[in-house]
Amino acid sequence: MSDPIPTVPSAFGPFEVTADPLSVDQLAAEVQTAADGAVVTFIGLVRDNHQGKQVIALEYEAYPELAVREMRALGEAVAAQHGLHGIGIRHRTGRLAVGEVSVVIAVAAPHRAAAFAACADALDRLKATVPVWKKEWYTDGSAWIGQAAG
Amino acid sequence: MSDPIPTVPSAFGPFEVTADPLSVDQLAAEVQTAADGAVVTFIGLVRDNHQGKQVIALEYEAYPELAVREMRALGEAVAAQHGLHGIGIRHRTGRLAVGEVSVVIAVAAPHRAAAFAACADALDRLKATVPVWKKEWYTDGSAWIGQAAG
Amino acid sequence: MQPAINNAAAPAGIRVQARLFALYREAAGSDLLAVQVPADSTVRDLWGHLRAAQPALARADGLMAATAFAVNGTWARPDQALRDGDEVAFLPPVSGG
Amino acid sequence: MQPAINNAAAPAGIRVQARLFALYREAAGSDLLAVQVPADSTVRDLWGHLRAAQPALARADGLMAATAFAVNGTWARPDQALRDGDEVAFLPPVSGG
Repeated sequence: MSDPIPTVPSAFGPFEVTADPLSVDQLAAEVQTAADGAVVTFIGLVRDNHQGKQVIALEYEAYPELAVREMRALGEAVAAQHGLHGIGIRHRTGRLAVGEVSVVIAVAAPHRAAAFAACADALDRLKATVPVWKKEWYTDGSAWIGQAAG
Repeated sequence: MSDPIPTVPSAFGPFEVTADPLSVDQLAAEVQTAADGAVVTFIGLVRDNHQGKQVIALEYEAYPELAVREMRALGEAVAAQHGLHGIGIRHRTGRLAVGEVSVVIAVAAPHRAAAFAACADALDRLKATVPVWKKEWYTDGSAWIGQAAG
Repeated sequence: MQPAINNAAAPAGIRVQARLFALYREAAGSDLLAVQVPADSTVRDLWGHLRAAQPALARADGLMAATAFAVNGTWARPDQALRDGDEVAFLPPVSGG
Repeated sequence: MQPAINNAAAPAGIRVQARLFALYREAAGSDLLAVQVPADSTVRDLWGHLRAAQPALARADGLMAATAFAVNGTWARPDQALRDGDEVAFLPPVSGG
């Protein structure tokens, strides 16, 4: 696909898939409003191990059009459920080294309890429904991660 | 006090009081380790209203030596309780406009559930015990916020 | 042998595009396949067709607990009927975050 | 009238420093007061002394549900005995975050 990565305008905040490095400060600033006293963010990192194997990199691939649509749908559902003004999600794609940021979710709310609950809720939904896949790279090979058949 | 704002070295991360603007990206990077897959952050913001009154600015004052010691003590207690490697807190002081960041808490963990729980826990403790005070500035005056007597 | 793939000359069919991701993309060696199928085909029919034509794709599918489908960027059920020009995506279980 | 404050000449006492924050600092008009008190004074005694010397501070204290104390940067109970050179902090209920 040579099309640019799509973005979907939303009144709540950005929902994007991008190959560029992610900034938490930037996303937080994009979702906050003057009535918000709290932003809670989740930052996904590439960690150096999984199920006992050493991991040297993660490769993320997305179905960008549908991923953006799903992120927006779940973000707006979470915002409505928790009565929020601002939520945004950016997911990175490509090969990322250990320690790099793969995804950022930022949720703004007048008070902290709603921000924490909504951010955790959005992350659970993202992991369940958004069409993004990761491949783990080891010292001796690689494997796509996903729910294995029973 | 003309002494520089004190900092206390900790194996878990920075615990600081500062008059400088806060960066979430920087604090997250300081607390994460290669074994962590998640960082959850809380970002405190100056919001434009409180108890029905319009707020135009917040002024934060700290007892810096004790605030740093308390932040470190609560951070290390939370880290131990949740089995974490990294946690850090920076609290800003001085007069902040609506939308500015007053405090950032960053918690790193191998998995997301511990990171969310620990971050919320750290924030609750911070609000209960760390000697920092805020004064609300309105269009027609100001007031220090605290638990009123009686 | 993949007789129905990239065969624009076959009569009485519809032309669709199959998009493949992650494990499926690598198994097929491509992220986009132009396919001609009978006019009454469903999403499930197309998936069966692709797996029959590409044994590596069938093996990859067998590793997954469930494959999800999308047509023209919207989630679709396996019994959805295909129309000429549809873009049909085959999605292994997601693992983002 | 604040006879015991900044009175280095008084005999048979100890010299301590009182640190005041937020509402208390503004009420006293200073964040640091040098005070001489009797040698057997406690934190509570010093706080009573300061409030008696500065009515605005007593009024501010009356607005607060509880005042906390620290001596030399460590939390202290009101009955802690003071020693010469101590720095004693008087803290309104916290409101950070």
